[in-house]
Amino acid sequence: MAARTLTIDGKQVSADESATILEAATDAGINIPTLCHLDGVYDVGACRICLVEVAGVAKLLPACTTRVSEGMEVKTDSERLRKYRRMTLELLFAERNHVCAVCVANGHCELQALAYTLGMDHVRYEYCFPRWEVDNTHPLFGMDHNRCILCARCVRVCWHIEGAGTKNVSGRGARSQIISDLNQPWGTSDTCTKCGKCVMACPTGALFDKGATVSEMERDRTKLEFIVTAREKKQWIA
Amino acid sequence: MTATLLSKKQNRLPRILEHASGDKRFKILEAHMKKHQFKHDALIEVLHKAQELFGFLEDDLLLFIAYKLKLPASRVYGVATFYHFFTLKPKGRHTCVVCMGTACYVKGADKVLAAIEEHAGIKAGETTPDNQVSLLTARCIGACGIAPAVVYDGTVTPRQTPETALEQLKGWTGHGH
Amino acid sequence: MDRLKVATVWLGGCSGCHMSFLDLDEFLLELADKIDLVYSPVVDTKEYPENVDVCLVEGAVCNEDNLELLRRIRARTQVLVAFGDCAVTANVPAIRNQLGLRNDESVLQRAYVEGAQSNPGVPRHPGIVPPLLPRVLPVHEAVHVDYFLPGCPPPADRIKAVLTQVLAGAEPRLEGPQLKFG
Amino acid sequence: MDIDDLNEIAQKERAARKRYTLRCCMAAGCISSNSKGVKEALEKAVKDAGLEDQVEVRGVGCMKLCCQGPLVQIDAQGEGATIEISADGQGPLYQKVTPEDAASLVATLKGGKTTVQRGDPAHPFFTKQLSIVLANSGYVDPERIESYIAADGYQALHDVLREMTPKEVIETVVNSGLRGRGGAGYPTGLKWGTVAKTASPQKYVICNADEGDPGAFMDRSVLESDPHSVLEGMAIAAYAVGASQGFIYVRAEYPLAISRLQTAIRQAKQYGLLGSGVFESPFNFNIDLRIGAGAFVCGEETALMASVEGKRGTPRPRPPFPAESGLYNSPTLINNVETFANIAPIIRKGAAWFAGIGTEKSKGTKVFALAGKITNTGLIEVPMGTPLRTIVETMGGGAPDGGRIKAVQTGGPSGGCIPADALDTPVDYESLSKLGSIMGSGGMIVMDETTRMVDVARFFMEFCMDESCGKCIPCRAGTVQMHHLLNKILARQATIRDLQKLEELCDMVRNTSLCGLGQTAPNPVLSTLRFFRKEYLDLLVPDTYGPRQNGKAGAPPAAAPGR
Repeated sequence: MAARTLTIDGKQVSADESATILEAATDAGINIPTLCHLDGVYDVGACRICLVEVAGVAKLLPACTTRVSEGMEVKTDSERLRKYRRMTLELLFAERNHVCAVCVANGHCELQALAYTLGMDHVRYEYCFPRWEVDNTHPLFGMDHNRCILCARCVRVCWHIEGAGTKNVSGRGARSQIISDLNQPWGTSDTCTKCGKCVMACPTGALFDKGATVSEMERDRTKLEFIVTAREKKQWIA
Repeated sequence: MTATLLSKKQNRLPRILEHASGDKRFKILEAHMKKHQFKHDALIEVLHKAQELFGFLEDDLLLFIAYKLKLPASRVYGVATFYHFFTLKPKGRHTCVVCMGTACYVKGADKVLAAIEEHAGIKAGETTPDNQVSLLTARCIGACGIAPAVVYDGTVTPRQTPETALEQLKGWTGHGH
Repeated sequence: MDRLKVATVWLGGCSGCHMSFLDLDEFLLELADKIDLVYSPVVDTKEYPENVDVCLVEGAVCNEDNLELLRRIRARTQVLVAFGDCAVTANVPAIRNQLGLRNDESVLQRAYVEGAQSNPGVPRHPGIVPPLLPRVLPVHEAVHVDYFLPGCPPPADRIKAVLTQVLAGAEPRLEGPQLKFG
Repeated sequence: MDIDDLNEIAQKERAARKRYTLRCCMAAGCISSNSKGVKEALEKAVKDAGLEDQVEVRGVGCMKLCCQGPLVQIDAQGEGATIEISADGQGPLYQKVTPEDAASLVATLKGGKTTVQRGDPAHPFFTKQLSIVLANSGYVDPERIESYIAADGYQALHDVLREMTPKEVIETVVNSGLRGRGGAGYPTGLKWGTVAKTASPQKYVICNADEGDPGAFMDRSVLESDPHSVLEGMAIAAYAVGASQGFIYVRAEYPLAISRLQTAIRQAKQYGLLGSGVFESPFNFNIDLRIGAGAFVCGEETALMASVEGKRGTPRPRPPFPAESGLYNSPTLINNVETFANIAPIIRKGAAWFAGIGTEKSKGTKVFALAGKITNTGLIEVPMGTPLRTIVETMGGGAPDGGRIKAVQTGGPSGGCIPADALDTPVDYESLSKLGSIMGSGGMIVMDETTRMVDVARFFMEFCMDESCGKCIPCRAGTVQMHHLLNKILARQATIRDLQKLEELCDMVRNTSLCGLGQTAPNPVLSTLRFFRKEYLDLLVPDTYGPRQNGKAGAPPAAAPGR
């Protein structure tokens, strides 16, 4: 384990060589907004919200998958970054039907919270208004594809924490969809263990406990980190 | 409602395996998987073979592949739907693939496609209700030198016009309806 | 300085935002000293006047009347504020957009025929019942909007914060807990 | 197999040459015009004329002038040929040959006459070409390894294994100045060096034959015409970087290329030119084919590797680069077809020879697929730095039917449209990127005055939207919105504010997308906006309901718009 020294937003930071920019920043108390990242689950760098500027690199880099290096100069906030982050959010809001007023996750939604943080007071792009299904066939949980942002957190926890592989992404592009098994009603899945980790992982109101109504759906994300730490490090930190 | 759905939840595998045992195509498919040592990374090759044998990838077939390769069904389905080449629905007796590559496009492939769509009464990606013709588009078949090209039942045909395309289609349907 | 001419309008929405406006309570009295409310559901004016300084628009743009009025408002108003989630995002009224093409017809059938307890039939009186737009729009997709005040409904203190800034000629900023959907 | 065996095969093959060779194009373009029928008819005609001992009918790869196919050319050796041979040794070239023409063509070998349309091998379309990659194309029989060996095939691999260290091979490639022919133009030698340096017990070499640009068929032609040159290049690369396993990732849309590759790999294995102990050295190298399944994004190297692993072809962020951690997390070298096809000639003729061709920063030649509104469509290979005008006007013959060239599109959906007044631009990596386009893999689509540029931009955007893998938001949702805005513009419903929105999105998608597909998706819009902005502006409608002049409440109201 070798340490690396870098600066993040002008602040001197030291981090292990295996650390990502996001981890180094979080340790140093610097907040980088994220969306597809989830503590305890491996990162995919898909949502592009955590993009940061690194001196000497022309491209913007995702903080969640980019490793620190010696002498790296990172900027996590700039007018340009804020503009791009806000646009990314607007694209998401326009893509499917995120109607906060009638959402189980209203008030407990990472997408919504991010919109507030980034000052997104309206969406400049035309709403697509697709018609996606709501899958209510599972005895315990529901899935509203209209609220899905395809971050694939549920897929990752289902594969890598629970190990069941029930969830995956089907199709591609804007027609991508989270599926259970062979794209069958969730309630008919042969592999779902009903563990509920996907529901815990979901940042929006797409996956929810049955019976939750508007604004009721809170999640306990620390559970996931707890399981992973217990499994990998044999440390049970409740 | 949940109860009725859950009552449907049952292991489909035994039925599929039983059905497969009586179908030679499954044997050929399994031999192909064996050739690849049932490795996970052979999934796409196996799907190619399955589609070649069965014409399209229906759920039972995907489940059979998942079982034999020891992969989650969701992974097999995710891969099968990612790639354009795989189709989960049966195709018509004839297939007509209009190349919509740039060269074909600037030379009027859009007009050829429009003419076929109007004649057959279907959109690209669909099959006529009588199951005679499936109409598809391709993202460049690399026949740009002879644009616009259309592939009729696997035969690349050069320099198509709405008229030549309709002639071909009418030949398939037997009469010009 | 002259008293500012302020208007509020109610397009396709539930009037909840206007209820919230009324919740301004004693601030309404303060307002009354500074502004003339020239057009509003709570004022009996038939025609949207010229030279309005500020207009709060509640609701989504659902039918041809909404659109016509909104365009007139834009032409005659200096500062247009999208007032509440329906105006900002099209919100609940826009759920019919998900039904795709011809959704206008299918919602009318559902409301006036399938759901009718008596006299089923879609009302279509030219000049009286405005035709629905094929697609419900948030206000800014129809005309330019100067400021956005989301919320379902926006609570009175937020309305107050925005109004105070706008009336002072400043650019209102909704920050932190002031910015909220739903 | 050793060098003597190789030479023996070559000599035997050369000695077996008959007096006349009828080369008949059997690439996909000509096959679709029934060149198979032509070849069979020619064989029959030769038999009927009793000329079997004098005439060979050889199916060859692409003969380049695709628009005039099927093409047949007659070569003669020795004195006293009855057919006319030009000063440079070229025999007559026949175009649009049908099976019915076969008898009269064969009759010319006995002094007869034919009315079959003659092509002109002295036309600039042919004479301005300089063939390195396509040197064998149209000459060797792609289905017989002996034919390739007779054209000095596998000599370079032998020399590399026997006489050069891996380091020397890489140095040669570095010195040649070869840059990746897949689009971005990364220096090939540098890439090889990185893979070679990364310590790992297992390394891979991948040939990217997922030629996805709509309007490009160079790689297909190379694979169909000269598959062994690619295998040889890959084997040399594997030796240089220390890999023992290779993959060729080829599109399912190219069945002929796939079957010829399968044949070529089988033959090379039989001769001990692939497999274990190549040329009886300790070097082992296997090549497996991977058939793509229709996903443009798999041309992106990390997506391609995911696909080779049998997964959904979604890209992942780089770093780590494939050279350090690629296929199955091992160091992986990925080059495209044309890059590999350049390797054996570089080894055979030397880095200096290669570096002497082209421009200062872009060495060697480039193959282009010339298509669209142009008289001579087909395949060309020209030295880097050749002006676009030479390509499209002198060689391509300009727009057909008296039309005027308006723009040339290069780089496919990742590239841009170069306007006619920039036709004097030399074709090299830097010049094209200065014009907002890219070299790309070599598709060159000519557009004439009837082409609407906004429509072209929408065409490419629709392509990118359909091909987006959906993993990252800017590409997945941004292309949808850009496509929507272009539709709105074309429907004459957009205002200047919509155009601004489009430009802002272009900038955002380019800078924030995860992989090359998204990062370059805005290019066709940006380049048409740059050179054909007026076409966009002409489609806009007045912003009647736009912002008021000052937008402040306290200030005096602006005059109401006159409505």
